[in-house]
Amino acid sequence: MLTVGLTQYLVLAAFLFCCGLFVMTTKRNAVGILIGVELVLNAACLNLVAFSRYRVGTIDGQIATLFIIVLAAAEAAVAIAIFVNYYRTLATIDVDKGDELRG
Amino acid sequence: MSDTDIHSQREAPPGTAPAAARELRTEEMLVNMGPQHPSTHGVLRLMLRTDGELILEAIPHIGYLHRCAEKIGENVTPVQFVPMTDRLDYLTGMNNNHGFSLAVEKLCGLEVPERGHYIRVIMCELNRIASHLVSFGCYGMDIGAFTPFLYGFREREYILDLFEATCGARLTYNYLTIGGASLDLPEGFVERLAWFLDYFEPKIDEYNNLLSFNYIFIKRTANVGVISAADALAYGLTGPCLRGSGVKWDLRRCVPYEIYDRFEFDIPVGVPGGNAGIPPEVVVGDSWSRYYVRMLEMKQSVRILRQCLKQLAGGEFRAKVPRTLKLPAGEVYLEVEGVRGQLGFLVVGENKPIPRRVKIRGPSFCNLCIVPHVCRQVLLADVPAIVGSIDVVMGEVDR
Amino acid sequence: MSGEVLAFYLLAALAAGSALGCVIATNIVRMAMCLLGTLGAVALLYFLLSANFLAVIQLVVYAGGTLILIVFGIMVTSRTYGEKLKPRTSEALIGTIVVLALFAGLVAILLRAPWTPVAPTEPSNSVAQIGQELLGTYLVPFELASVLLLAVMIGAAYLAQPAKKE
Amino acid sequence: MTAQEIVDILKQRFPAAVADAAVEGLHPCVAVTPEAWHDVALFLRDDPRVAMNMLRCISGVDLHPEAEIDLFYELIAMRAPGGTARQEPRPPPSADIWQNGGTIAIRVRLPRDNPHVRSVADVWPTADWHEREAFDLLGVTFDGHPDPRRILCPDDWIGHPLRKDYEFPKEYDSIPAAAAGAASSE
Amino acid sequence: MGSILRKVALPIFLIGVAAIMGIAWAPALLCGTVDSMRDDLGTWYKWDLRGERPTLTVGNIRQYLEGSIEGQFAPAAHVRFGHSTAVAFAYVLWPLQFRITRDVLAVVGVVGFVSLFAMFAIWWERKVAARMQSRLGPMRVGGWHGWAQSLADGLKLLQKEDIFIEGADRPLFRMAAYVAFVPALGLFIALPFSAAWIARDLDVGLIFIFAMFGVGVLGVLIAGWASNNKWSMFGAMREACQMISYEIPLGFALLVPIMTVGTLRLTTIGDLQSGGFQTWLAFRNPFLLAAALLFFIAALASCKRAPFDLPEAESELVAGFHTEYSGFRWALFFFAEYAEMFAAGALAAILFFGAWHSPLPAAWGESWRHGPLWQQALHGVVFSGPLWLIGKGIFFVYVQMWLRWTLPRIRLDQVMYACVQVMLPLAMLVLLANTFWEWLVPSRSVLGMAANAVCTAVGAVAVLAIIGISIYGFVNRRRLVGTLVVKHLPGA
Repeated sequence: MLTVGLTQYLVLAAFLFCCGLFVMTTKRNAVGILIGVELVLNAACLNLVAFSRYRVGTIDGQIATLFIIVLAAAEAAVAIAIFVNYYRTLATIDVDKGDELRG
Repeated sequence: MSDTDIHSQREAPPGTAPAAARELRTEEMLVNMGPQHPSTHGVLRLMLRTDGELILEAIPHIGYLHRCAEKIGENVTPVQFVPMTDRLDYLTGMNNNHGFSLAVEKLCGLEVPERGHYIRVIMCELNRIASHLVSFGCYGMDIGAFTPFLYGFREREYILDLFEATCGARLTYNYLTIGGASLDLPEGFVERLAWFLDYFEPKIDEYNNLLSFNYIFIKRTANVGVISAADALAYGLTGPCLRGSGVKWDLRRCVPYEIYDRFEFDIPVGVPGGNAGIPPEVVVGDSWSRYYVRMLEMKQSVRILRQCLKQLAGGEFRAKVPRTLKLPAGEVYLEVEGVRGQLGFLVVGENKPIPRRVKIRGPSFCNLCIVPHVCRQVLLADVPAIVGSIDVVMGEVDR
Repeated sequence: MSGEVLAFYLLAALAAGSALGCVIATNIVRMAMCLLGTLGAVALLYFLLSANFLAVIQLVVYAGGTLILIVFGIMVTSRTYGEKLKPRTSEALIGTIVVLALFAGLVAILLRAPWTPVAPTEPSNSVAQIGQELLGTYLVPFELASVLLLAVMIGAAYLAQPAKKE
Repeated sequence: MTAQEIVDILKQRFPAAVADAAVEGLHPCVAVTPEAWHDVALFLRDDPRVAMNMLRCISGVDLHPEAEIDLFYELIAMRAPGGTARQEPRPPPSADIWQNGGTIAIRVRLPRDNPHVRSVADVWPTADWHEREAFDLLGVTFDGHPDPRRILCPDDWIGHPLRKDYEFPKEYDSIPAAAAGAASSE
Repeated sequence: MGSILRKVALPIFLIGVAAIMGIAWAPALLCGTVDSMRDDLGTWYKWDLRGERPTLTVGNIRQYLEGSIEGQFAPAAHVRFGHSTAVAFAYVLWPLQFRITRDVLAVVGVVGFVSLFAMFAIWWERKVAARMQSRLGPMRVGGWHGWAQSLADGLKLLQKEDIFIEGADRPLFRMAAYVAFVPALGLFIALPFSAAWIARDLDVGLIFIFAMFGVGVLGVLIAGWASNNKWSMFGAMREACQMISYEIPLGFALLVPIMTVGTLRLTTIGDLQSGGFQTWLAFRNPFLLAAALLFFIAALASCKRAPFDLPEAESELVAGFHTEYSGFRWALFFFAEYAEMFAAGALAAILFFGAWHSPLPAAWGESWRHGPLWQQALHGVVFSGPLWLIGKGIFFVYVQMWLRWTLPRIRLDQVMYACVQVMLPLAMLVLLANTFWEWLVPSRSVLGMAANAVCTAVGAVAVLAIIGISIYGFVNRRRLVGTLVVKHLPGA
C-alpha cells in the first residue's frame, strides 16, 4: 500500500535536485544552466515545505521558500541580462566559449 | 551647388522610433511583408530589414500585378484602350478615362461640347470622393480601427449607384471617352446627386469625429513618416501626398485643364499642429496630414459638384469623333490631377489609328518610390501607417 | 488508496518526468516547457501540503514571471531556430555516474532516517499568518529582499543597456 | 517662363549639347545629347532662372525600324509663392498657391542596340524607379544608377517587352504563357 | 422540417437558453437540498460527533422525502413525495452528497459554461460589430439572427485539416494551444459564480486567477516560437512584453480592494458587498473607483483586446501568434481569449461591482433565501445569484467589444509608455492613497459617507448612461448608422 509522508517528498526532491545538478553541469547553453538552477531551487523549496508540514509544524519553511522564490526571480532577471550581454559580445550562448578574460 | 539649394536641404531619414528602441541592438532579420499581407493594399511586397520591432530598411518589390497595359496600348486604338485605363487605378476609373481622353483629344485637336465638360467634371469629382472614401476606410483599418471601413463603403455605395445608373458599371466604367462621354446623364441624375451631396457633406464631419480626431489615431499617425516639401518634390510626389507636405499645388488650379477654372474651390494642404482645429502633435508632411488632406478634399469636391449642378448646360455630350480616328504624327504629354496625384499620359502617334507608344505616369508609382526613404528607423507598426497614408493602388503601380 | 495519495503520485510522476525531460531534451525551448511541467507539478504539490499561498505564488512568480523571462531570453539569444548545443559525451558520462551515485546515496540515507513526524497542522489562515511572520519575525530578511530586488532591478537595467559608443 | 525662354537659356549655356528644339508644338521639347544630359540636368535643376524641381516622368519610345530609342524627360518648375522653391523648403502653411514656372520635355536619343545614358537618379531621386522601368521594358542601361534591376518583370525575365521587335515567350519558368491565341485553344 | 424550425426559431432559441440555465441551476439546487437534509439528519440522529455531516443512505433520503423524518428543512406536507417518486429522487440525490460527484459536476459545468459562453460571445461579438458598422452580421444559420452560427463554425473548425508548417516544432506547436487554453479554463476553478457556485473556494482564489492569467501567456509565447514564422514570433514577443508589463499595474489594482477587505477569498469579498448598490467596493471611495478603472484597462491589455491587440494585430502581423494555426487548435486560442475576457469581466464585478448581488440590499430578500424552492429561485434572480454575476460579466465583455470596434490600435512603444509611465505610477499612487484613506477615514465618518455617496452617484450615473446609450443606440440603430442594404436614392 502506497502512502504519502515526509520520505516520499524528500525522495522526489532528491530526484529533482539530481536532475537539476546534471543539467547545470552538462548543458552548454547558458539558459539551460539557468533552468538547471531553477530545478535545484525547486527541489530545495519542496524539501523546506515538506519539512515544515510534516516535521516542524510551523510555517517557517514556507517563509523561507517564499524568499527563495523571490530571489530566484531576481537571479533569473540578472542572469538573462548577463546572457544577453554575453550573446551580444560573443554571438553565441555556448558557455564553453566564454573563457576569455576580456572586457 | 549653393548651400540654399533645395536638394541639399533634404532632411535625414525622419525616424520616429523612440530612442530606446533604436539603441537596443539585437539581431537583424529579413521579413517579407507581402505580397500576401492584410495591409499592403493588394500585392505590394516590402522586404523589411528589422532589428526587433525597428525597421532599418524597407525595400519595395513591385510587379506582381503587371498586366502589360502599355504594351496593350501600342496594339489597340485609343477608343479601345479607354477600358484598359479603368483597370489602372481601379478605384478611380473615371479619372483615368478622363486623363487618357484628354491626351488623345489634345493630340487629335478634338473639341468637347459644353455639356460633355460638365459631365466629365461631375464624374471625376464623384469618383474622387468614392476613392477617398475607400482610402479613408482602409487607412482606419491599417491603424486597427475596423469600423470606419464599413462607413466609407456605405457612402461609396451611393456613388456607385449613381455610376451604375449612368453607365451600367460599378467599377470599370468606360464612360468618359474620347470626345466627351459615351452616354448622356440618366433621367433624375441631377436630383439624386443633389440629394447625395446634402446627405454626404455632414458625414465627413462625423468621420472626422470618429477617426481623424481620435486620440489614439493621432498618436499613431501624427509625426510619423514625415516627408518634407523638398523631399516630396525630389521624389516626385504629387496629389494629397505633396499637399500633405504643405505644397499648395493642384493641377486643377496651377495648370488648369478641362473647365476647372470656372469653379471656386480651395486646395487643402498640411498645416502644422495647433492651428485652427489641428491637433498639436501634427507636423506638416506626416501621415496624419496626408490623411486629413483627403478628408478636406472630399469637402472641396462636394463644393465643385454643387457648382457643377448649378452650371450644368444642355446640348450635346459628345463631339463627333470619326469612326477611325487617325492619330497624327507627334507626341503629346498631358497630366491631370488624379485622385492619388498627377496622372500623366504620353501618347505618340504616327498617322495611324494605333499609337506608337502609350506611356502612363501613375501617381501611385511615383508616390510609392519614397517608401524606402521614409520607412527607416521607424517601428514595425508605423509601416502600415506610412504606406497606408501614401495610399497606393497596385493596379496603377504595376500597370 | 485515498485521493491525496493518488494525487501525490500523479504529481510526483509529472514533476519527475518533466525534470527528466529537462535532462534529456537538447532543444532549449523544450527544456523550458519541461521546466513548466515541473514548476506546475511542484505548485500543485504545495497545494497538497496545504501551502496554498506558496502554491499560487509559485505559479505567479515562477511560471508566470521567471519562466516567461527565460523563454524570452532564449528567443533573444538563439541565432537560428532550434539551435542545439549537445553536451560533450565525456561530461555527460561523468555527470551521469556522479549524479546517479548522489541520488542513490541520498535515497539510501532518506529511507533509513528515523523521522519522528509531528501531526500535520492545518494552518488556520495561512495568508494572514505568513503576512504576520513576514512583517514580524522575518522583518529584516524581508527588507533585505526588497533592497536586493531594487539592486537587481538597477543591475539588470545596467547590464542590458546598449553598449556605450566608444 | 515659356519653353522658348528655357531653350534659349540652355542653348546659351550648352551650345554643343542642345540640338533641335520643338517648342511650338503640342509637346514643347528640346533634344540633348546623351553625353551632356547629366550636366544639363544638374543645370536645369540648379539654375535659379529655370529651377526644374520636379521630374514628372521618363518615357522611352522605341523608334523601330529606325535604329533609335527616344527618352522623354518631362520636367516642371513648381514655384513657391514667395519666390522659387529653392529658398522655401518648408513653405509656411498660409502660403498661396504655388505657380507653374514652366514645363519642358527633354528628348535624349540613343542607339537602339546597347543604349547607354548617365542616370539622373542623383539629380531627381524619383528618376530611380522611372529609369529602372525604362531599363526593364526597353533595355536602356543607365550608368551610375544606384539599383539597376528590373522593376516590373521578374529578375530572370528575358528580353525587354516594349521593344517593337520583342517576341512574347512561349513559356516562363516552364509555365505556358498565354500568348495571343493560346488562351482560346484551351 | 427546416421551414417549421425557421418559423419557430426564436422560441426554440429561448427555450434552449432556458433549458441550459435550468440544467446548470438544477445541480446547485439539488446540492443545496442534500446539504440541508444532511444538516437536518445530523441534528436529528445526533451523528454530528466530529463536526461533520453524516453520510446518508438512499433509505434515509427516501424516508426524508416521504416525510417520515422530521427536520427543520423537511418538505412541507403538501410537497411530500409518493413512494416511487421518492425512491427515484433519492437515487438522484444520493451521489450528490459526495465531494467527488460535486467536483465532477463542477468540472463539467465549467467546461460547459466556457464553451457555451465562447460560442455565444463570438456570435454576439459579430452582431455587436455588425450593428456598429451598419451591417446585419450572421443572419442565416439557425433562422433567428443566425444564432447557430458559432455552432456551425465550431463544426467547421473541428473537421478542418490540422496543418503543420514545415520546420515547425511539432510537439511544442501542438502543446502551445493547450498551454494557452488550460489556464484559461483552470481559472474558473476558483472563480465564484455565487457564494455557493464555486468549484474550489480557495483562500487564495484571487492570486490563483491572477497566476492563471500569467501562465496562459506561455502558450502564446510558445505558439509564436514553434510556428517557425517571423510574424508569429513578432506576435509572441509583443505578447510577452505586454503581459509582463501589464501584470504589474493589474496586480497593484488588485491590491487596492484586497487592502480594503483584508482577504484573498473571493467569496468573502463578494459577500461583503451584499448591502446594495452603495456598498459595492468601487463606490466606497474615489481611489477604489480609480482602481476599478485601472483594473479594467490592465485586464483589457491582458486579454489582448483592442486597443491592445498588438500580439495579433491584423494589419501589422497578419494574425500574430496564431498565423499558422488552423482548425481545432486555432479554435482553442479563441476559446481561451473569450474565457479570459469573461474572467476579467467577472473579476471586475466580484472585486468592485457587487459580485453576484443585485443593486438591491440582500437583506430585503433574506426570508426568500430559506423559503421553498420557487422562492429560492426567485431570490437568485432578484437579489443575488449566478445570473447576476454572469450578467455583469457579459456587460463588461460587451464594453470590451464596444471598445474594440471603436478604437484604433496603439503602437508597441505607446503600450509600454502607457503601462510604465502612466498606469504604474497611477496604480501605486492609488494604492498609497487608498491605504491612507482606509487608515484615516472610517467608513462611518462624515467624510467617508460623503465620499461613498458621491462615488455611488457617479457610478450610478455612469452605469445608467452606458446602459441608456446602448439601449438608445439599439433602438435607433437604423437611423443612427443606417444600413448597407442601400436605401434607394430619390428617383431611383
